[in-house]
Amino acid sequence: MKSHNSTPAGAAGPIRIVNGRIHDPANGIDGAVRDLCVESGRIVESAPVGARRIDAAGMVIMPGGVDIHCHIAGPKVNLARKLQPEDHRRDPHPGTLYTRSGTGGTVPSTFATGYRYASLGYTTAMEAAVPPIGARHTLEELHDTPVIDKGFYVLLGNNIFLQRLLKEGRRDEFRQAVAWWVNSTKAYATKLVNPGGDEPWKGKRNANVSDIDETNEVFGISPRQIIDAFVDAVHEMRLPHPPHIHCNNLGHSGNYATTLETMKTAGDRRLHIAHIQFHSYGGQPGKSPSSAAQPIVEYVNAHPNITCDVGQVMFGKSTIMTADAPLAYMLRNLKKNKWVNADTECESGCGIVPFSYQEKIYVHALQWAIGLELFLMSADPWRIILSTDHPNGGSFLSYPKLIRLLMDREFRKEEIKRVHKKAISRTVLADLDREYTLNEIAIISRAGPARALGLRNKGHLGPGADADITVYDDDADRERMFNAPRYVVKSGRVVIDDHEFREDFSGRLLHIAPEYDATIVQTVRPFFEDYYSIEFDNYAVGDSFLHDHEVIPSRPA
Amino acid sequence: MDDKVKTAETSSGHVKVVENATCTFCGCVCDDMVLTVDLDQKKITKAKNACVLGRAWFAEHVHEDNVPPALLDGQPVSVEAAIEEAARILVEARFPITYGLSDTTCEAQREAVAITDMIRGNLDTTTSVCHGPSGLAFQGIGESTMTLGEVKNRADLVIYWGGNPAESHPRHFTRYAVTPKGMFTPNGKKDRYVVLVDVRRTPSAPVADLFLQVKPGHDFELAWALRALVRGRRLDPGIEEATGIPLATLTDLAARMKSCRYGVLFFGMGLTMTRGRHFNSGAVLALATDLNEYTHFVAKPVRGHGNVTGADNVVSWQTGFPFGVNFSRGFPRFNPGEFTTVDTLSRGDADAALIVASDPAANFPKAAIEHLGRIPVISLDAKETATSRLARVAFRTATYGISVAGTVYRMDDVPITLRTAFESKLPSDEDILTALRTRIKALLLARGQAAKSRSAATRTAA
Amino acid sequence: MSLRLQLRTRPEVPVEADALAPDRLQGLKTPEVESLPLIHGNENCVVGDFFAADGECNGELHLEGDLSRIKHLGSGMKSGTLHIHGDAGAHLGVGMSGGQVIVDGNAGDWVGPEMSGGRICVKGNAGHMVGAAYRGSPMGMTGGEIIIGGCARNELGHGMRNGLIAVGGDSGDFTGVNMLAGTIIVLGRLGLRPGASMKRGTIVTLHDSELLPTFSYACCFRPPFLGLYLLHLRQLDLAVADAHISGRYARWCGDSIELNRGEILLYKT
Amino acid sequence: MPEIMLLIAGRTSDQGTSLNRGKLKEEYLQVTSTVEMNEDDMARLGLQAGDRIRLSNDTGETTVTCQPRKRTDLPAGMLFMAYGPSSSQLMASDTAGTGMPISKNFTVQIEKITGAA
Repeated sequence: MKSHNSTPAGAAGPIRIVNGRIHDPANGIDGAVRDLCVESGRIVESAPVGARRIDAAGMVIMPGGVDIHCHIAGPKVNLARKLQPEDHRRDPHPGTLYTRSGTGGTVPSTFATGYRYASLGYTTAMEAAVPPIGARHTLEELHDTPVIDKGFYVLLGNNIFLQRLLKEGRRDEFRQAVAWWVNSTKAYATKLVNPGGDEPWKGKRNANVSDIDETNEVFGISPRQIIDAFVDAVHEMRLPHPPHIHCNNLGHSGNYATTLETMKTAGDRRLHIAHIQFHSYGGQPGKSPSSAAQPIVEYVNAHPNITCDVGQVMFGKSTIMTADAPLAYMLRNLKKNKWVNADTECESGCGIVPFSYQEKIYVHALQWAIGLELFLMSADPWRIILSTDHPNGGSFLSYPKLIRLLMDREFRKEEIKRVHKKAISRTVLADLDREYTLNEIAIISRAGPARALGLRNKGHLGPGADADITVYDDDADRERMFNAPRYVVKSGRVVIDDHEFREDFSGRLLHIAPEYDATIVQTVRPFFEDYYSIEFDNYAVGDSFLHDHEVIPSRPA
Repeated sequence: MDDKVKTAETSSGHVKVVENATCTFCGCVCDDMVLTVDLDQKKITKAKNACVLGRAWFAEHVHEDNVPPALLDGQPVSVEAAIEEAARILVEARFPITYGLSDTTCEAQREAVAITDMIRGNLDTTTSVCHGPSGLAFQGIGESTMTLGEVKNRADLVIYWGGNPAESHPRHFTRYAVTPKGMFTPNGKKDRYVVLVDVRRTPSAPVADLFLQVKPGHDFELAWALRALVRGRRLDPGIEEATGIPLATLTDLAARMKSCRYGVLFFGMGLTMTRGRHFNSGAVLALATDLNEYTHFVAKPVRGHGNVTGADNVVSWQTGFPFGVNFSRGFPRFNPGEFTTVDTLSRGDADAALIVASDPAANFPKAAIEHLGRIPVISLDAKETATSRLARVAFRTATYGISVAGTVYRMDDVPITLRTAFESKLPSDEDILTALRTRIKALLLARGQAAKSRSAATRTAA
Repeated sequence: MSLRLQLRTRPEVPVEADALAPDRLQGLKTPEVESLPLIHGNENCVVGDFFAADGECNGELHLEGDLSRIKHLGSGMKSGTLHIHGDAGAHLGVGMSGGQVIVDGNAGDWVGPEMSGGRICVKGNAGHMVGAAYRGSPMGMTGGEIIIGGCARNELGHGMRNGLIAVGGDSGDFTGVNMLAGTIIVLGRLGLRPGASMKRGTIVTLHDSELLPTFSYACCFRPPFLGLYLLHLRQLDLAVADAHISGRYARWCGDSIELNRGEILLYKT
Repeated sequence: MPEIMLLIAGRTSDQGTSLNRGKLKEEYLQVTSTVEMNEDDMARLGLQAGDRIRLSNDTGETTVTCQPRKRTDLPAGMLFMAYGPSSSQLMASDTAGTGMPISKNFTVQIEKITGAA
């Protein structure tokens, strides 16, 4: 399949954006008025004569947004789409002669996903959890997700073959196998979800692992051993992004201790904690939770090797979709409404539950407050990244509101008044007066995630960077401002031009290709032949699944 | 790891062996075929590992390079001329429908959805007359499910309900669900208890440890009774009269379901095509869901065509809905019974049809077939069919999995890349649909331009 | 003065006429009414392409002709009267919250889905999914009344949350399936599997019915509320006999797979 | 006197294999116009293997050939046939808001055809 839509010719010509206030924290520019020039899809020092001139007087310029953790494509996302016609029905996304139609809701169709990200000024998004066997499916969907650049993280934390290698102490082969798997799926990073939890779920009557040092009866290793092995392997291979981990015990009271132990396991090696809000709960297991944002933030503040994204909860409709199947089942049992469980052979589990966060429910209000506490108590915006774990904590469409909550103390106070009082009183949120600056917003939504991902051409506006640029009208109502950029430039093409959607193209797939010793294939093959239901030689994803793509290099030694 | 689809070629004359080829005949999508291809005759002489259906699929494939790729009113025309006419029909139609898609690649399916979106048509796939009701049940209840390898590795209780895999999916038993040895089922069949529920003793019955012959039309009551028993509700012994199965048998089965380690429920069209339809599927899905309070339990509809599951996936990711989608307002809307093809045809709503890789003229209800005869039809098929015969524009396309590569999805949503046995001079479905889309877009842009200049002229006049 | 719209051109493909609701046409002049948008298949048209308008809408809208291919009539209606002198197409009164719809002939599938108030009276038969939830949604009508003089088909009141549905003739399969609350009265026979998965609510029939194994017999009694409902239905021209009003009904509880708080009442002669 | 039975249409191996030879070929048409009947029913109705019978209902009618099945395999009062052009003639088009016409397990009337078909 070729590019799905043609675009007007000449749309990618050189551009000079003048008079705008630039927030480019990676290059130390905090609101200076400068010209910004674009040619051939890159930021350049100067644009040739005849370049299109965009007057950005009174406007704020930032790099295009980078979403480090969302769920937008692949097997579980598509199941969640199919599951909820009622959610799509109320949110149609009409097509035009140039753009495809689609539907929205918490799990939009692929075209709507691409267009809607772009219309918020986001130009890169990372699908955060894909079982290897679903890589082809994910790549097909990402191809149909227009405009934005994208990649995905491959689920390896419950991979049975890898656990066997670890059990047998074959650490070198483990590393080779991880590299092989990443290569074979065209993934961007390694992902661990509730490591070690799949086997008790599938094989032990829907049980789960609850302690990071609990040894699995079947495989004889603990979550900590798995985490350590990935941190080590990824460190050795200098992959652009560290292991991206969804810790054990997500959502359970008292889980902050597990989160701290997970971070400690990494020592001073790099580790990314996904949606850390869901892992910052105090209280006794099985009892009502409280906030443990404080100890979590303290640890993150003190350890520059740790990055995290928040996974902020936003009130309203959401869809829980996760490779953490026991968690989804727990949530399902709250209301016994529709629920999906999907086991993937040898690789992963998955759970899906339509959900709704409500202001007046204690736990939901607490989750909301803990997310904000984490943002507001963080000492280093570079390492605490804006996310809602779309669509788990809420849709990515709620980012503008979240930005306003961070930037506008008075607005935050008004919102606090609307939520469960006791929940707020169990946090320090009401006492936090911090207001994020535009530069800090540029960090948590652009520069920070790009740096954590090792995307050297994204998240900044220096010469050579990808020409992914957002131009906002400076508006005191930050929600309104971030909801409707006046211009969005993606790869040098003006996608949104004076608030109007003008272009459609497929964007690029970002992936990595770490080197590995080819003999590892012979080690993996027999396991495959015994326990998989497809042929080994049909497993690795071919290049035909790559649309326009870019291999991101490993970090320099 | 290679990037290209790999074929092992032998040096013995003009014979080629294709390993790990995929059979796209049914939803099992077995990808372990070893095809021996006679390149001179353009014939597959041997299909190792294939079942009886797969062998016929490959062996009976007659390479037809000499057939005209396009017919207009039954007369051969150039592909370009046929595209032109097809595009005109679709652009002029007020309620054009697209249907089929289950026996072609995802690449072609993506083009078909794009076309329907563009012409504001109505999109439906053969899912609507297969497991469409199970899709509706899924939207109401959800589903605890799995990939087929989990069944092979873990299942110690396998129940088939309202299906006859021995005849419809012959390798389902041997490759995936009954006999294979897996990680926690090292003894294969010996480690599994197999139950078959059907209204008649089909050729699948011999594989079962327990055969329940349910009274025709009473699957729902049977599933309901089991749900009640699983939850510990007391049932009246009159249940035997209602379902044909003694209460004691049901009680035993419920206990066995609760005590197994990894239970699987496969269900077929004996549920979806009979009175009760989506509620029958829903009852079985709900039963599997209920059982998760006691043990790990999964369910899965056994899908028919080679890539019907791909069609569900493609249509879902592009529109948000799996089938029965209407674009007449410029965005997707979903309503089975209104936008599904049996309905749009038999009510006489459709005024043109694009039928891709399926044959509604041969298996739809009479009223629907009659309407198909009244409207201009464009068909794409690898073979001559009742539908292609009545089509105004009929494209003859190359066969997927034999002469066309691409992606298909197995019944458990696992995507597989196809390898080809030999080239065909015929275009692929994707080729035709891409050309059609390009032509339609040009026509629509011209129309848009014309409308614009008309309104400009009106303004000037005013 | 009321507004009369007469169908003069038979649509070739289905028409969606969300605009045709009395409250939406209130005070519009005939040319304005005729220029309101309709969708004919995938084409944008206007009311005047199909209808001849006469009069002015003062809360009363009369539609004449065979409207069986015209969908979404009375959509989202909040007040006024929509009187269809003929047959009506699918999605009649979808999401309406007030006012009254009268159909002299038959209605298509999806009569009053997700309605929250008002009344729909169909003198003839209705199709499937009367007062039902749309696919994927757990909740059907949440209020109001739907009165079908003839028969109704499958999934009558699917997911119904509140309100009244009455059917003069028979209903189809799965009457009151997934019902959350509310009342369904069928003077004729119920189809197969009434009340499957119902949580709460009442389903009444004047005949015997085969019930699911998860319904259990509770008692035989004279339900006091039922007489009031039946009298109300008699006023709406349904054939209710005195014996039904004063009669005894067998009460069956279910669905035990759910809360077991629903009831099916079967009239005992 | 016409007899009422339940007709079940489904897939068979023969249908699957003949399908690959061509749906317009004689073999496929033959496979899809053969109906299986319980041997006792056949005896009772005076039918021999290969006899032609007319199936009809409110929707339409079709003529098929009948073949016996053991009483343990196919209950009395039930007919089985492979999907195809013949079964289409008997399928009602109402889908009850699902898209699926009732294709299995519906009633048909059976009459033996005497004399030349």
